[in-house]
Amino acid sequence: MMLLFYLAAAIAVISTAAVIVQTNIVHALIYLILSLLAVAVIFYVLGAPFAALLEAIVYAGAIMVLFLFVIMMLNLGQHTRDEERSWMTMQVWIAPSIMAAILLAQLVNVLSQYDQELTPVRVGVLEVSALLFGPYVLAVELASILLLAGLVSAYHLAKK
Amino acid sequence: MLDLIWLLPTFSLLGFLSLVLTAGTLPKRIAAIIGAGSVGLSFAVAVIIAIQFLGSGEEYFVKEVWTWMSVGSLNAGFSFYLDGLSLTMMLVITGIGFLIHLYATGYMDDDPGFSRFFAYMNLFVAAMLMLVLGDNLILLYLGWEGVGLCSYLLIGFWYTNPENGYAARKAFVVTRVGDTSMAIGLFLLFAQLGTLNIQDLMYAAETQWAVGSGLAVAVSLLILGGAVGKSAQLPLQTWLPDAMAGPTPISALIHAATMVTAGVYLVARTHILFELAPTVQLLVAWIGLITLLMAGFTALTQSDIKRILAYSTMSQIGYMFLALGVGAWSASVFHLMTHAFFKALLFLASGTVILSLHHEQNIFKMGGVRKQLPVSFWSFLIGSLALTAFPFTSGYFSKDEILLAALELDGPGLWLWMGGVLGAFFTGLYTFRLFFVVFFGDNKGHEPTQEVGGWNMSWPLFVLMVGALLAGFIGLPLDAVFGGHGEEEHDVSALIHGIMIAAPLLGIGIAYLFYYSKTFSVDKLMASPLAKSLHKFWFSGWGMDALYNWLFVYPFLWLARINKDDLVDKLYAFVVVLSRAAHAMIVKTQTGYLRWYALSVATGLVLILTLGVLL
Amino acid sequence: MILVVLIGVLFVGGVIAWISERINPDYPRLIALVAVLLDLLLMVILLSGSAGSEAQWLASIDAQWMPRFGISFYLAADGLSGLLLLLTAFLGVIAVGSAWDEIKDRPGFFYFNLLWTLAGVLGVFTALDLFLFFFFWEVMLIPMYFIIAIWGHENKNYAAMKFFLFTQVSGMLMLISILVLAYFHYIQFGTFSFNYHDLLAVSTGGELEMWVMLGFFIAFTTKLPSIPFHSWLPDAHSQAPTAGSVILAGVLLKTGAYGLIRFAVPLFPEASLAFAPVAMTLAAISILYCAKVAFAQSDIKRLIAYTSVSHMGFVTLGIYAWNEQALQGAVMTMLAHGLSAAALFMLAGSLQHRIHTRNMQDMGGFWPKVPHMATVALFFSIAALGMPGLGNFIGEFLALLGAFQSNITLTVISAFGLIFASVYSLWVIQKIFHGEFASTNFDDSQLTDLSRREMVYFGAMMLGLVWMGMYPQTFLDMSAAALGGLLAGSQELVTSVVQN
Amino acid sequence: MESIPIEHGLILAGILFTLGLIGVLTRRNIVFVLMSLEIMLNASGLAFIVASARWGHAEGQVMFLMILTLAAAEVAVGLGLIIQVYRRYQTVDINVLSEMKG
Repeated sequence: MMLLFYLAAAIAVISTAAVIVQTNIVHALIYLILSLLAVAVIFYVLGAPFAALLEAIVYAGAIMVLFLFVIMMLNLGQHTRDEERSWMTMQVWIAPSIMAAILLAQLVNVLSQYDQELTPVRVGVLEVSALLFGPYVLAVELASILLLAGLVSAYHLAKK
Repeated sequence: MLDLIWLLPTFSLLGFLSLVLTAGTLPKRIAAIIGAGSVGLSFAVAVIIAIQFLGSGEEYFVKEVWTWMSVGSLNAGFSFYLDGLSLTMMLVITGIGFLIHLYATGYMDDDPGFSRFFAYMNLFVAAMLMLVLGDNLILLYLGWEGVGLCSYLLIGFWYTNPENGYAARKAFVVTRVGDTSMAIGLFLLFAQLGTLNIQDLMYAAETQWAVGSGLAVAVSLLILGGAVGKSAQLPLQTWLPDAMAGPTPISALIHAATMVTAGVYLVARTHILFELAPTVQLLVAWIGLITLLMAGFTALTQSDIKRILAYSTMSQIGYMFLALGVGAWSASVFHLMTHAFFKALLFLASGTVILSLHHEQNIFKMGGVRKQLPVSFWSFLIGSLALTAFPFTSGYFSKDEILLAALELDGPGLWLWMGGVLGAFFTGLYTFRLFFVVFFGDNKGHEPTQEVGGWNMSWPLFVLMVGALLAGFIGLPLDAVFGGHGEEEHDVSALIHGIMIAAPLLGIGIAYLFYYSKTFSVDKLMASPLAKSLHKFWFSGWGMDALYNWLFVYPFLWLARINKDDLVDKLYAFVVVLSRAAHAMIVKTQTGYLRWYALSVATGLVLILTLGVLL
Repeated sequence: MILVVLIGVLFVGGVIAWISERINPDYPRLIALVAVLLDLLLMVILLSGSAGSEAQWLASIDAQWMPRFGISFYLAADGLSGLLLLLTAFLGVIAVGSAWDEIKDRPGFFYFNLLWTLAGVLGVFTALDLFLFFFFWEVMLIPMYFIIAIWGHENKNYAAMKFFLFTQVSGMLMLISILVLAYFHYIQFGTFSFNYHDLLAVSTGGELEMWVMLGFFIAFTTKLPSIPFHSWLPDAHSQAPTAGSVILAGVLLKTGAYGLIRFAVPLFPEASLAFAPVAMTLAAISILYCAKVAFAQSDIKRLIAYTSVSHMGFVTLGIYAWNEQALQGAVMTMLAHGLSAAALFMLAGSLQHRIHTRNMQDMGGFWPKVPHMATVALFFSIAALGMPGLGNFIGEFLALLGAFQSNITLTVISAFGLIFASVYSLWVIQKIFHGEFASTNFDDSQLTDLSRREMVYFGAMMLGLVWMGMYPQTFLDMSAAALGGLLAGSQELVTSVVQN
Repeated sequence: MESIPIEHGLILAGILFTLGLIGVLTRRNIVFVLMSLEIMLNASGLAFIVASARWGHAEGQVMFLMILTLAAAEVAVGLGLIIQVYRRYQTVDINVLSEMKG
């Protein structure tokens, strides 16, 4: 299991890094899906099969398809790819990378002080739903409203 | 009838109201009847009241009409106080006031502001009556400010000329300086003695303050400030000559007979305070003396007929102050009364001259008009004689008393007396200089065809002539007011009397030699540069105007000009500049680039985390 | 209950006036006039009904609002409030009258703002719950902002913003002070309370009392205004429409003075005692400095605005002298200045309406053209310079008389304001009405004398001033009980604290 | 079951998050920016799951669900906006959209 975890983690990191350096947007999207699926595996390993499923179906599936549709609608071709390449200069990367490096260093610094092991316990749909429709029912309602608002506004915005 | 004393100012006030509310729509005749008639009615009432009061033998009479304000321990009523002093003033104001009103109906006949003129005049009389009849200092202050206002309005009566407006404002502001000093005096009196009723105050001061105590000195100095402002004495005398910009009846009524003597009245009214502060009282005498001499010199150099009379008024009020200063309260009031007669006479006569010569006021452009203007000539002669204290005219008696009283004073008495005699000499000189230049010699351009004015202008002159001649024989009922040392037999040598009679006569004689017979030439005298500069100096009223301009007016104007936009506002403008600058700085961070904003958020995050890690 | 009706009439009238504009643009002014007249009538009934009674409070209502925080809807009027209410209602009528022909643009919203400002002022004068007081304080300011910003003259946005910032910032300081005070009540008595009478019992004590007092002081002296917080006033006045100026000068400034009398001093007697010399110094500086600046102005409305600051200095002086004469003087000055300044602003407004300039350099010699206006202007100028026989004199004289007993030096300095007042007042008359007619500088075709309607307003105000000047006892008696109560209360507190 | 050090899971989430951040900060293509945002959101979801696994609770998963909803709504609106932007400016360069410059 440990191996699976580290393997999935490596895939996730690599494919994510590939997303942000890609110039071809469709390729990038594919890498992103890969990364999301890798994370879904990690979820599974950590004992959250329900989350893993949702990650695969909703995230890697539905949301990414949404992206794909839009990319197709925008019809970004070779021209965009050239443009992307011309934007990819070194100095664009310097400041964000340093920033991110510091951030990461701090995170690692903080996290390395935890010396705790976790033993994955399977927490299935039942427990999650009991919580969702128990104490968190208001949050669910709110989420539904949010989705409705997203739906309405997306419809409105995308209209000609 | 005494209860009806409130009618006195009411008549004039009603006259004022009816003239103001009709706003010039009344026919001239009716306006004249209202204007002069209301004062005439007041005079009639005043005479009846005077007879009753004197007949009753009471020392004083108080009538409260209504409570004006009553706040805590302050209780001031609209109440009238009648005693010998206010009786005298009341009769002078209404009597001479009536004559001048009557004269003015002729003098102002062709003026478009006829009814406005009489409205102001009536208001003046009402205010002046409040001043002398008020039984507390606040009511007196009401009249005091009221007459100042009317003086302002009437000096600037011909408002199209900005110079008149300037003169009017100068008069108001300069006297207001004095008024403020007086107001502070009132505050001090109230704070110390807890009342503003004049009689209570005098009693309280007499019983609570020692002679020469600091409070008495302070209070009497402050009140003196008010008095010198109103009476045009040093150092607040500069407004009076300019005040001649008003119509001549105004000069007669306000700036000769009544308002300018209010200062004398005030000091006489509060004489107990001055007796408690002998140093201040002596100061009063010196102020009077210096003013009378300075004004005498200046009068000698003036060429405007009304300005000469104005300086002579200052000089005569100087005599009154001198009298006050040496404690001759009755003599002072006596001179006030006689002065009212002969100075009103002189002003009104000069008004006739001016009007007959088509508003010419320069005496050197007049000359030889005695035949054409007989009434004026005789009026002027009698008035001048009274003014110079020619024996047995009214002025003689009053001035005589003042000088003798001064002589009797220990210490500086002799000096004061000598100054007074010198002043009398100058009075003779400048008065008859004016007289000879105007009425004798050759005519210089203005040929009057006939003397203007009907009965309403000449009758007042006749009455005043009689008054100027005979008022000296009137005995004023002042003994009760000033504690009985009114008329005293002065036991002095014939030499003193001789000198006092001779001094003005000498002045007249010199004037005769210079300006009538031309034995001596003024031009020759004026040839030397010293005389020229001296002449210029005296002509400008001893340079006091220039001095005050440099000391007060110019600095004030300068301050006003440089700070027109309000320095404090600039302070807030600085706040605005500061926040604008800060805005300009911060706005630079708003690049509009999304990535820049994201980077800022990230930087902030990193910084906060760094802080969290480090701490 | 009558107090609620008084305020309610204006609130409701404002809303109706706004709505009625849709029916007919002439309706709003009619409705506004009816509302203010109704208020004036009610006020007269209230005051005449209670005349002669010894009770300190003429009318009051106390209803719960937010009991959890000790906030109640507590309105009450004593003689002091009563006088100011009367002034407000009277000037309300005058203001509606002065706007009658002037406001053509969006009249409904204008009268809405006007009435709401007046309602706010009435609330300020009657609220005895500090939270409610603050509420009305804001209600009064925001409509005023609109009046200046929408119907003002050439530089209106600047002026309105300045007005708003000054009053809001100072109002915020006051809010903080109010909250601190309520918190102190909580500490000492265990409950929150914004009730005036409860807070009177709170003793903050020490250093903090001074700071809390300063919060009130700054709010009120900004409104008053006094140096150094006065500089919004000239701009606001010169830009505001005439009715706005009338309300601003006549009534709004008085809320500051009222606040000082009612709250700043009684709530913090010790701190006020210690602070009095500073306050009186500020007052003296205000009097002289603003009189001097006024003299330098060429914009007639700015000039009058500065004279207002100068005159309000006498009010501050009187309040911090804190004795009977001085307080009565301050109240009389408030009333008389309310009338005289409002009248002067109306005159300036009607001049501007006729010749479209406020610059005095362009004017001159108007007397023969407009004799009635000139006479009226002369009357109010001499009233402003403190002529005895008119209301302003009574106020200033009493204020100085009282102040002299507490601080001689500052009173003497302030008294010189009387001289300066005469300088600028007479200068205005000279510049505008005297001299040669200066017709070249402006279009004089519309320079007509006062209309009958205007004469009625001015006549009423003149009568008011003469009444105050000749028989001030009417007004002095009305406020005597209230001021006596305030004086007694604070004296008790100071002495008890000193004893402890 | 073998156990996994909790910090490894969290560090993974951190790495993914910082990668997403770099993407947001460097890319000018608006679609890439949105994608990078998704990466960041997902990383935070991962952190929740890790935490919830540590305690064996379901709360973390509930939070993940919320984040998922949020991401869905965000993507829907964001993509709508991208379409609008592209229609107006004919570009996906976010530097063109700098009208908010002060």
